[in-house]
Amino acid sequence: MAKKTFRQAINETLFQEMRRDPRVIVMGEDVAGGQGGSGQIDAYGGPLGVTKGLIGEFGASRVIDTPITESAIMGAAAGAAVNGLRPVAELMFVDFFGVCFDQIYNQAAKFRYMFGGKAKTPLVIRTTIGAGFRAAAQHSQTLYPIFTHVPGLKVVIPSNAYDAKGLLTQAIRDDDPVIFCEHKLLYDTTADVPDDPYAIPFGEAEITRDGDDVAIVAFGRMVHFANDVADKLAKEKISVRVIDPRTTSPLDEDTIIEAVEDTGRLVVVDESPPRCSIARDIAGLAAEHAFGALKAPIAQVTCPHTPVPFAPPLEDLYIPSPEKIEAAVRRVLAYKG
Amino acid sequence: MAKKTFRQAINETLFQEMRRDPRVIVMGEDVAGGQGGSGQIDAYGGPLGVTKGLIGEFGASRVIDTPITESAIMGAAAGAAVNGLRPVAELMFVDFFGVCFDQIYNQAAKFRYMFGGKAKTPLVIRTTIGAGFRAAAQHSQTLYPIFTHVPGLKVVIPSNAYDAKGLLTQAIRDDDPVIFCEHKLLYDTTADVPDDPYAIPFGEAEITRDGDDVAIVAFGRMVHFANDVADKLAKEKISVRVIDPRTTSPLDEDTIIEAVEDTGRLVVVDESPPRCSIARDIAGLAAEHAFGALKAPIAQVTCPHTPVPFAPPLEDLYIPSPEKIEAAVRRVLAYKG
Amino acid sequence: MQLSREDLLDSYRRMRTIRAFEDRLHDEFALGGIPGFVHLYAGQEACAVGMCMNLTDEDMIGSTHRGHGHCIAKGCDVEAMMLEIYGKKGGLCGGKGGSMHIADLSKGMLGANGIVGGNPPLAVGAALAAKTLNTGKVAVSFAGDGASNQGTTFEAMNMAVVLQLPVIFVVENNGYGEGTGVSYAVGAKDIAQRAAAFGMPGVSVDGSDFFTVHEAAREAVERARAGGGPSAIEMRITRYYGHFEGDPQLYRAADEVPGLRETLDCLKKFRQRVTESKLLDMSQLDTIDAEVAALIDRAVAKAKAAEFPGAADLTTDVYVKYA
Amino acid sequence: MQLSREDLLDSYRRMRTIRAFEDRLHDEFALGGIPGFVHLYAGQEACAVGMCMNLTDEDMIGSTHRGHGHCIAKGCDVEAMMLEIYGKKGGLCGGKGGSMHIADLSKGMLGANGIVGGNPPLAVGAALAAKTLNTGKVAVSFAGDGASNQGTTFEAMNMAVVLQLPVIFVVENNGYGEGTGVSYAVGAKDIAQRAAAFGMPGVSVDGSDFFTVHEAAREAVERARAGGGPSAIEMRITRYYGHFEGDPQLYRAADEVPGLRETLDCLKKFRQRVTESKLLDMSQLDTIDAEVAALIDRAVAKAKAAEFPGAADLTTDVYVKYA
Ligand SMILES: Cc1ncc(C[n+]2csc(CCOP(=O)(O)OP(=O)(O)O)c2C)c(N)n1
Ligand SMILES: Cc1ncc(C[n+]2csc(CCOP(=O)(O)OP(=O)(O)O)c2C)c(N)n1
Ligand SMILES: [Mg+2]
Ligand SMILES: [Mg+2]
Repeated sequence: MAKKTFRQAINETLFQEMRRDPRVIVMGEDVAGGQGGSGQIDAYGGPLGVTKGLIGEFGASRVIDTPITESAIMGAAAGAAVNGLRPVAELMFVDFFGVCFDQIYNQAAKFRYMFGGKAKTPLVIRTTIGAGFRAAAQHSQTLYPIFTHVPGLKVVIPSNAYDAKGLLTQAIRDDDPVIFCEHKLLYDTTADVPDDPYAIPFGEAEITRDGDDVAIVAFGRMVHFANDVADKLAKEKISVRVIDPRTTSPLDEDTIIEAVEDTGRLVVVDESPPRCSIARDIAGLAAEHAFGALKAPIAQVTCPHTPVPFAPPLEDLYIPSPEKIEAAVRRVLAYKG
Repeated sequence: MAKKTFRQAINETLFQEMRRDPRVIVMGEDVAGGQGGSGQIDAYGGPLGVTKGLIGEFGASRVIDTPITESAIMGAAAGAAVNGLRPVAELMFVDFFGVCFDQIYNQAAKFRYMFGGKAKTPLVIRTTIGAGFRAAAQHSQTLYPIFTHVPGLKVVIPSNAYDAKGLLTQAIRDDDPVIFCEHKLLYDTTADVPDDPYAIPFGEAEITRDGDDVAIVAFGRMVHFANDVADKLAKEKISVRVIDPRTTSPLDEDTIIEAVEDTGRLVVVDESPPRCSIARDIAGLAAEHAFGALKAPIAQVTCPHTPVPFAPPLEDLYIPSPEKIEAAVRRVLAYKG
Repeated sequence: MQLSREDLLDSYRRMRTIRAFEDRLHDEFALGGIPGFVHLYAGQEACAVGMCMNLTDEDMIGSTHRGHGHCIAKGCDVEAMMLEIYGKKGGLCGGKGGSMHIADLSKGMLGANGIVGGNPPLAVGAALAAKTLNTGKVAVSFAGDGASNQGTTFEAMNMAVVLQLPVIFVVENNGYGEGTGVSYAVGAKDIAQRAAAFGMPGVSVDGSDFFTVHEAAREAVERARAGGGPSAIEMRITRYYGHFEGDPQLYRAADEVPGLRETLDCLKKFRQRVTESKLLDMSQLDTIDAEVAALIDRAVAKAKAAEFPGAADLTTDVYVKYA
Repeated sequence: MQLSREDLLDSYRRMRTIRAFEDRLHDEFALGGIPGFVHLYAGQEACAVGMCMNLTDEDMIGSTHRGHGHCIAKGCDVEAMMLEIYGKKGGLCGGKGGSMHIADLSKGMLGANGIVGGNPPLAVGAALAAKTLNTGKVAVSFAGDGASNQGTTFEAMNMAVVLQLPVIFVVENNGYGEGTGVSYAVGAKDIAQRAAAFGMPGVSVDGSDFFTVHEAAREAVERARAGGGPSAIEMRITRYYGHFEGDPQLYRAADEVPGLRETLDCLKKFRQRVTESKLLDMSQLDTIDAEVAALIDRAVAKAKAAEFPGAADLTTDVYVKYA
């Protein structure tokens, strides 16, 4: 099994699924790049290089560069999805959802329910999330808590290249609208990724570290920080279970509740501002459904309630760090009631 | 002191604040109505009649009817706000935020931070929220959890006519962007509303029923249901404290935490789908910051994870009911650990 | 193009059905039996029917909050529509959608839409599917004069031109968006010209004249089907009732609607044209009127008697697989 | 209009400052000292300066991700800009904004914008404030050819026409939005005509000729100030560097930029024009060049040496009153 980057894993999945099913198309701004220019086509392959090469194999009718027009992109993808295509539409940065969310949340996500179950909307929206790129307030958000709030959307946050492939495969084969969140700082991370296609079902968490003293639930890039903390504390014989739910909607509630029942102590890590975040969501879930097992307050490690700052030292402080996660773990362990 | 409806209270506030400050303007679709028609101006005064009469006193330069163009409305209001006006922009139904959210969340809400504190954005966005109007999936949502998630936005949810006046006055005088959420089913409710202007500070909850056995936190229309439940249970000598935070951002965390410390039992009622809702937010808050006082699981009464259905009996089931709230209260009271 | 006698009868039947459907809803709403927001299409029948007579069941239309006419013109079942508007289980959307979300994908009716400007990008998507899958289908986006100012509509037009998609943008200019007149809200001189500036043919026609509409639509559909790309048709028309049921229409002079009902009634015009030119007999048309009246009676009776969906329906149909 | 000698010198200084600023950032970025996304304005100087020479500090401009040129043209402090781009505490936005959010409201510079199409509605709002408060100010929205396809831009145009606001929509057509050519992404034949179809005057000018730009801008500003409403100016231009720093520009033929640098360089053209017509001496311009070079050196040195904001700054400036 070859080591592949997160970027390669996604790229390979797109190739494989487009080969497998002629109804799969890719569309977005510069997903190829170079249309109407004096130079070469596929000049970008997506601004971050993730869709590179597709147009060479599948042509401009299936790898569609668009103007800068996100409402039309998302709307056209949704409209195409209920009419026989399986579009993978790119929202270049998740931060741009504000110019096109109606087509996602009021249209694509609600078709099935509003139409009494008669519509299928097999739409994938690939987007990049996350801070740490020095890209400031409008290019660094995560926003998945907003998507998670919306009934009718499935929300996927892969934390590694292996999951990225399996989850994207599932997303493309799924008959519901899926928001697929790619953390910018994960693109160059590597994992063993099988060459053959495989799908990872939604709503099944992965336990990335097992342990009995305390449970950490973390998403995306934060899973790596949580793992690091678990590894570090293991040396002190503190046994930390790390749970990567992989999808926030559907959410694998059982694995989380079971972890609380086993450990009695829960830390949730979310690279988002705190209010109505996934951290609060999972804490609220546990406080209702695993209360009896809780031995300590549910610690939540999030960003502050601010936009993402530009200055690198501020941005580093903005993002939840292994240090803050470790401190939270120690805090809940030390809690005596 | 005269009884006034929620609608009248808001209308009166707009008159008073526009008289007080010539920089206050009102803009939106049919906030007057009749421009370019063959009949009369002020034909609507807002589709629900809330801005009626303003154009007669303040003229078309301060009561501005717009095309159907929410991005331009919100953007123009935000741009005007940083340039000396204090716009009250109407988003007719909150459900329409999806066509214009960028101007709200990425622009207006972030100016101050992105510009290093140098901008003031005194912008009010009045909008209608809530189910029960038989208006189906795209005209019945609350969505305030999404706004609450966004740093830089203040979010106000008045539950009665008195608060509506005081909170709107505050919103208009406030130097930050405020989303002011008017529940459609509250417009015809009445309360004693003083004629003179008054401002209610943000972030100060009201305790609408005092009690020591259990606390309910509820918003908007749900406050009335919670009060009814409290009154009913009082007859059984069950003492219920009802807290109406009035604003979700800023949130009066102290009053909520104190209530948990006093009662040990918390129910949160939120007319929203459950995930990343205000219910989860407050439960998560209490599970971290009032854990030691909790004697029972934190019950959350929300809508199901579905769009809002049209059929009246389904819609009635969709909305949290007094019955469901009562059951939740009894559940947490019965909890024995 | 010469329409066959059969087509003419069919066209008339669809227009009459829309009128009778809407007139009846107007009355029933006033009596209090119908929940929610209802936006009636009466007066605009020739627009929907003139357009849809050029389409097959395989072609797709996207509609608006004022969608009943588009549904009927596209061949949706009238009884199932009525049930939907009453919120009943047997409705086209199981009662979950209602008037503003009525849809029938099997008839190529992609849905009414509660969001002004919501449908044009979706129709572009339908056209994109047609082009990519090479099905020869075309898509039609219906929108109002008000919706023609929404950014989503402009984006849809530009994208359709860029990708040369088989889509027709119909703008039904009925003079008002809610209570605001088109002369105020549309900065441009002319909606058709503004659309044309995006790079496609754009024409403006009298929307009360079925034959004019039909001809403009025919040209646009032929062009789209032949791979000639998108086009825009502004249809100048009026609506007979308020923006929504219950709207007192203070923004219209008292004599405006009565006057327009005299001069711009598509059914009257149609009857006159086809009888004067001896294409059809008055009696044929009267028979249709009677049949339609009976159909609407039946539909309302059925809708009133039908069952609402039950508690179990509340949480179904959110996702295809995930419960 | 005849520009005074002083104005000419000032215009040249601003253009040269932009060029030197951007050339230097290009070099510094390559050396690794500058964080984040940087979009350089080199090549487009005459657009910003030709426009802004017609504005006072009281007039307002909204800008784009490619905003450095607009800032300098509008009179923002160059050192404070440099500090901001380095993320330093003394920067125009305290280091919190960075290149894509640089703003100085005191100079009427309402902010760069990370959202394509983000600024046109905001500029309309600035114009609305000017009109409502009767200040006589005008607002300018700068946007790119790519941004000209965004729904927000179209909406802004329509609203400005409807409300007859003193706003000028400048579309800097530099041939590309990221890696996509304008001939592909703009369905319309002509960006200026498409804008004009919204109901305002629209012209297309050579954006590399300061004098042409200045004249078109002057007319538009005069019209707006006199209450004549909005207008649109397309400025045809090119950018010298990649879309962002680090972009290998594979979408451009290898000889495209060198060729355009020869024929479309606004500084060369300006120098030639003013010296040939004896309005200014070469030596005056050379002096400016030297002064500007020194200024940029100073700014970079200062920026490199400056302090970053500290932990306490992370959570300030979110709200005016609520901590
Ligand atoms: C995004 C959005 N904005 C506003 C509304 C409220 N609204 C519903 S219909 C309507 C008027 C639409 O006018 P037009 O497009 O001319 O259609 P008509 O009603 O005349 O058929 C408005 C403003 C909405 N539903 N969606
Ligand atoms: C809403 C949105 N979509 C996409 C982007 C990504 N993006 C940044 S700049 C750019 C190209 C803009 O092209 P143009 O308007 O021509 O300006 P130029 O870069 O040529 O100055 C794109 C697509 C963005 N920042 N915002
Ligand atoms: Mg209309
Ligand atoms: Mg460009």
